Amino acid sequence: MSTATGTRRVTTAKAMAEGIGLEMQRDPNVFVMGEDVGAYGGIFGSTTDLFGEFGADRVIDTPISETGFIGAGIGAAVEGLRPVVELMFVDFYGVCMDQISNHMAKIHYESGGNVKVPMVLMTATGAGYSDAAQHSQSLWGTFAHLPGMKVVVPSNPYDAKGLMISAIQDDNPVLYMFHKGAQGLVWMEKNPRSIGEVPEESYTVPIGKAAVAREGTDVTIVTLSLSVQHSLDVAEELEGEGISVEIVDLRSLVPLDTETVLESVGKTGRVLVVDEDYKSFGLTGEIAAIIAENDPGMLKKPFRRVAMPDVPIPYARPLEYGVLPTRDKIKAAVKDLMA
Amino acid sequence: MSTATGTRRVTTAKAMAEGIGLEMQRDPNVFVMGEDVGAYGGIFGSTTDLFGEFGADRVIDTPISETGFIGAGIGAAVEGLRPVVELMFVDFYGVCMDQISNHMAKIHYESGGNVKVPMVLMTATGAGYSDAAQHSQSLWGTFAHLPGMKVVVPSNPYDAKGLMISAIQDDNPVLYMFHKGAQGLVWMEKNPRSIGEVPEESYTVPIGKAAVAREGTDVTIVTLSLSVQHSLDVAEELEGEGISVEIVDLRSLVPLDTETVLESVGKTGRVLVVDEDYKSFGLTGEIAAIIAENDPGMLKKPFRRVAMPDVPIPYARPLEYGVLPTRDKIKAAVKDLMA
Amino acid sequence: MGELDRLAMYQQMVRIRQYESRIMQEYHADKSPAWDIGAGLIPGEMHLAAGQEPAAVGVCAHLKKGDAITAPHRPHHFALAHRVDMNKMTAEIYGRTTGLCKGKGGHMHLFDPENHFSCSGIIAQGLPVACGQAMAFQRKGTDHVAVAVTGEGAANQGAFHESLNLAAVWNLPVIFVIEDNDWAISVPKDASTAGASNADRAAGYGMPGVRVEDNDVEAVYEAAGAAIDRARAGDGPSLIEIHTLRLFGHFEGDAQAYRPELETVNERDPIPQYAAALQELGVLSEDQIASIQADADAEVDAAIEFAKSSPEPAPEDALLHVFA
Amino acid sequence: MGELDRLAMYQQMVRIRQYESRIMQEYHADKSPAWDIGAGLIPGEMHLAAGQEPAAVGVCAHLKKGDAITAPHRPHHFALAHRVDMNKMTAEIYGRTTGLCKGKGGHMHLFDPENHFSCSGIIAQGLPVACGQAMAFQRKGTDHVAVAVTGEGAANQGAFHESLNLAAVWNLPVIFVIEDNDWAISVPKDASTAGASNADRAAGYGMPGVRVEDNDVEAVYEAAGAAIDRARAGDGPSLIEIHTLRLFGHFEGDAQAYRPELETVNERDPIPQYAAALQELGVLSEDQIASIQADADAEVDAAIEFAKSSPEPAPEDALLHVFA
Ligand SMILES: Cc1ncc(C[n+]2csc(CCOP(=O)(O)OP(=O)(O)O)c2C)c(N)n1
Ligand SMILES: Cc1ncc(C[n+]2csc(CCOP(=O)(O)OP(=O)(O)O)c2C)c(N)n1
Ligand SMILES: [Mg+2]
Ligand SMILES: [Mg+2]
Repeated sequence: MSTATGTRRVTTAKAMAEGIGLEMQRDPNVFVMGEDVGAYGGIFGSTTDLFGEFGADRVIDTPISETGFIGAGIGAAVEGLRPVVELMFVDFYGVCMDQISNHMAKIHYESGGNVKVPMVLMTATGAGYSDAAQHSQSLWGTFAHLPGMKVVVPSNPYDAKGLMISAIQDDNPVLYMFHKGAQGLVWMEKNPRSIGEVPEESYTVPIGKAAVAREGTDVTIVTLSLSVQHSLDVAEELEGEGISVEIVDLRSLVPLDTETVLESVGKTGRVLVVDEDYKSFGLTGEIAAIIAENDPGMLKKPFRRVAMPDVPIPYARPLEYGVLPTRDKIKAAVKDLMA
Repeated sequence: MSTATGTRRVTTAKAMAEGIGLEMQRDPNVFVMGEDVGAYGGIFGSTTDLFGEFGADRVIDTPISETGFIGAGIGAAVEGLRPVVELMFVDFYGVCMDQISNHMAKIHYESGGNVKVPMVLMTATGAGYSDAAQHSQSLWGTFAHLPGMKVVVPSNPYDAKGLMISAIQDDNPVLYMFHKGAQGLVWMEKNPRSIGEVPEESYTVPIGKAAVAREGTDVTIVTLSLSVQHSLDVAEELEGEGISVEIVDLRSLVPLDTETVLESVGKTGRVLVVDEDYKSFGLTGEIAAIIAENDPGMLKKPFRRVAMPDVPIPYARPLEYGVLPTRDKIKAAVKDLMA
Repeated sequence: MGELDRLAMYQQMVRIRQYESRIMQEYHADKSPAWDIGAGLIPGEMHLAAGQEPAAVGVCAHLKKGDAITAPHRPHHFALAHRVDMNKMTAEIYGRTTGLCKGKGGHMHLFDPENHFSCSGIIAQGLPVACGQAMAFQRKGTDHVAVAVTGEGAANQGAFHESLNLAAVWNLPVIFVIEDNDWAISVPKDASTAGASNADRAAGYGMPGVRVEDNDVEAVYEAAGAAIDRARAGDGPSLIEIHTLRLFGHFEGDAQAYRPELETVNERDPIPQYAAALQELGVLSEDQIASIQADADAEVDAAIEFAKSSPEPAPEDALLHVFA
Repeated sequence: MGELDRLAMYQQMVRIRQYESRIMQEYHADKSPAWDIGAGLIPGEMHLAAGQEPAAVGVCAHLKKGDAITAPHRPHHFALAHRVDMNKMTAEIYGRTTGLCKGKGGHMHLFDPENHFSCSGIIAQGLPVACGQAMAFQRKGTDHVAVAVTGEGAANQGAFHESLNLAAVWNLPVIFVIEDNDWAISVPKDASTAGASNADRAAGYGMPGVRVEDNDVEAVYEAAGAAIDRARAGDGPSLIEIHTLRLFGHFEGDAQAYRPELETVNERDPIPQYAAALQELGVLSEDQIASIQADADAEVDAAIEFAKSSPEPAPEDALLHVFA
């Protein structure tokens, strides 16, 4: 077990991989499998350096058979191992969704609590670099809708490491959704917030607790993942214009920290949900429901959302940025709420 | 083309099959495929008598290869045929979701509008007869969240036939989700509303238009599918207790008729969403968002939802009815809204 | 194969048959006059494996405690042959708190971690899970094996291909068992399956594939023994396709109007055939037949009694066990 | 095969190679110094097929107008060999309104209904779609065929199995073409594929399976001709696995550190080899080599020019074309 202390600035990708590595050191039952997680280090860097440290026996490249190897992860977990399995892009869920939603997520319940499935399924999400309709989705709303799996969505290096360690230690299946654009990859445009201070030692970030990423009094932005970074940028800009924005970084969708959301909305009375997932029938609606169930009178202004409109994600940059929840759109929506 | 007129009382299943049959008569490009749609007539009766009328060439039993035959449906549609494909239970979506969400739903958009996919994917939904976690889901929220396919969910025989004909005539992929418990099957407990008057001739019910299934002034129930039948029962009971319930039967989720919802809520100021799909991150939230975006002040009382709690669906009857949106739960929620 | 092995296999087949027959009776008992799938002491879909006993019994005869099975929607015969407790299993089918899964799973979702038994209502999806169990056995350095069972219809599902390939590439101790009962609900094998036999498909993965042509428990026993020994020895996966018989409908309530060979079904029943063979061999007497049947009757009756007298869960228990 | 066929195939290979090489240049041109995948005139992932020309050219030489192809994430060579308009395709890759898909699809989602060409970024999922196109051709009574292309890595995906089985059961006019370039991103074939060759897997579906061992356009031509004739004659599907070569990285930006045989890659380039063979045969002169290259250069330059000078879509156009 690592006993090192101190922090350094690392990327989100590196922080994730470090979290996995620390758990692999601690527990011999932890292993990693997925496509190109070995020598390649994960297409989005989520397993950087693990192959070198732990070898091919614990960092396993798989055939392109997502149903096969996610199912194998479930079987291994049922037998007491603790697999960390990567689905390269969340967009590929459709070739293996039965294993995820009918097996990984349901076995514990179906067994009346007698069988545990301590497994992490990590997957890359998000758009912004013209990867088009089949490689750019967020889809966390899809998974959060389905019972039986925890869903975490970190926005920065510190949370990425701490949530990964929590996820591996959790006795439940945890879907860990990271944003390609927040990984801090050298080959992708990045927000400086994708590199941050991260302790060297092991620590956990609790699953099910949102973070107030920034305090403010006028408007609450409820958001997650890369949109937290954008929202923080916008909040800094708007501070100069005299608008005080509070930002709730949900971090977990299942369980959802409704308390933190309601507390913030109670304070500001104005709420904007920023979501890179599709707008309808997803996260943005759920936040609206939580508020309206509690007390619609909390809202001084109509509820607002800046989300991916209900269109497949287009390829060409002007089209893609036409639908993405950009800083400009977030800013305009906040100003509108203050008008 | 049928020129018969007059109505008779038929089951929802029969009405669906009739809709398909009329379109098959009209257009030789229409054909049906799926598991046990032939001699068996569809496990839930959706293709009753079609095999006898049209033969094995137009009513095709497939291997248990949902990715294979749904993909084949897409390919056939792209080449100008109009397949009606059955996915036996919606719960099996996970073995073929890539074809549905990444291909069927996206090809038209990805092609810049140059390729059309005029296909109907029909599938059985719903619980209530102890079929447990993998055969009882509704999941319409999952599909409505994903762009590119229309989603229709009839609640009665008349709409079942008219929406089927509209779906087959539509140039877009349409997901047609019918409730097993609303089919009027002889071997399942049924609400008398699952048998109803249906014209013999061809007619359409527009996709994207909700119906006010019952007018009322005190409370709006927004709902769909079998829950419409339950809600109508409850409304009749509550009439005696002096509570006037309006029921909006959504019928289509994509496109969603927000106007009819807002109009009704504007009138009553009290809203209950009844949904057999999982509660969180789905339909119930979307309705809340639509209202809160429009004007949270429309709500005189906090928003209410009676939905499947976020648990896999249990087997034993007391457990299953413990989570289902039953008449009792609907009634209690309405009374609560009036308290 | 000794006399005792033969008797034990016969006895196990009779026990399973008695179970399936009694469940059939119980299932229908309180669903009339207006037959309602959701009504009665045993609600929901019910897929019985009568006629397929040789497959389960011939395979499981080689399994020891700690070996795993993933079964499909038609699971009872493999469960019983693999030591799953009959009382707890029955209580689960009756939806009682004493059931294997406290009434949450039901007949298609029986989980017995003690015996590493599970099943699933989604066809072919137990195959990848068995690969993972085998992976765990391999990583732990044991000689345990995992058996993945599926129907011939289900063998046309993508998961079949992915699992066979994965098992072969990783040399996993898995035995893929295909029960070919000629039918997938109403669709006959030749309308759904290209190629003569799934056993032939094994070659494409460099894996031994055997087809057991007749529904004979001893032939299954031989084929399974070789495959299981191979897996235990670290020599990797195998596939066995067993030509068997669906004696009842696909599920209870299935009128089987689509089934031309329905009339001959009883003649093909493997249990009287095996009894006759054992009598011929002088291994089984009429008295033994009667006493084996009587034991089976008593055991099954007791299990049903246990189930019926067990408490039903409370509605609010539905909210438990979502997360550990 | 006549002289003209050979020259046409050579010419087509050179044309494709020039295309892939120029796209590579263009792709990288404006991504430096801080290399950013989303930046530049051509953003996003870019999978080039240099080295794999023999597969596309040998197969497509037999296709006629109205035949269909579903290609995977690495589609350019099949698109160009199957008459997809180079200008419109290039404009699509540049994300312009004049593109095949008005800029909505991009390099992995090229749709050309006129030529029944499509591709998809989800591996192996074009196979079922090709089956459906073949089904339509069959139902309409034409002799058209559908070609489904996939990599050797993708052949371990469930959709492969379902599609082969479906095509065989329904006797569909489909040709499954597997480009075995030894690698699936960083994973070599032997770490992912059980069995010697995907061609052997065809037997499990009662379907002819052929492996073309060397990356030779004429060998591909022969194998494809037989399979396509068979399909047109109504005799059903076939599978062809072609051992080919990934000359570049998996996608642009791939440093290929995992690749031990990287050094020998250029020696294995099929185009100089074919040129030499044709020169040997006396079919191709140095002058012809130069003029074929010059034509290719000109055509590709013109396509790039067309793309670059075409308008970009307006952001609000993103909301169009969700529904017909
Ligand atoms: C993925 C999936 N598709 C369809 C079904 C519905 N279904 C249940 S059993 C069955 C037939 C299975 O046939 P086979 O595999 O031969 O097993 P048998 O019933 O004959 O034992 C079907 C189609 C399912 N459960 N899962
Ligand atoms: C279902 C699915 N899983 C994974 C991927 C990611 N992916 C894209 S290409 C590729 C490798 C494909 O290898 P192969 O089929 O051999 O084709 P090649 O790239 O060598 O041409 C992978 C894993 C994908 N696109 N779709
Ligand atoms: Mg069968
Ligand atoms: Mg390859």
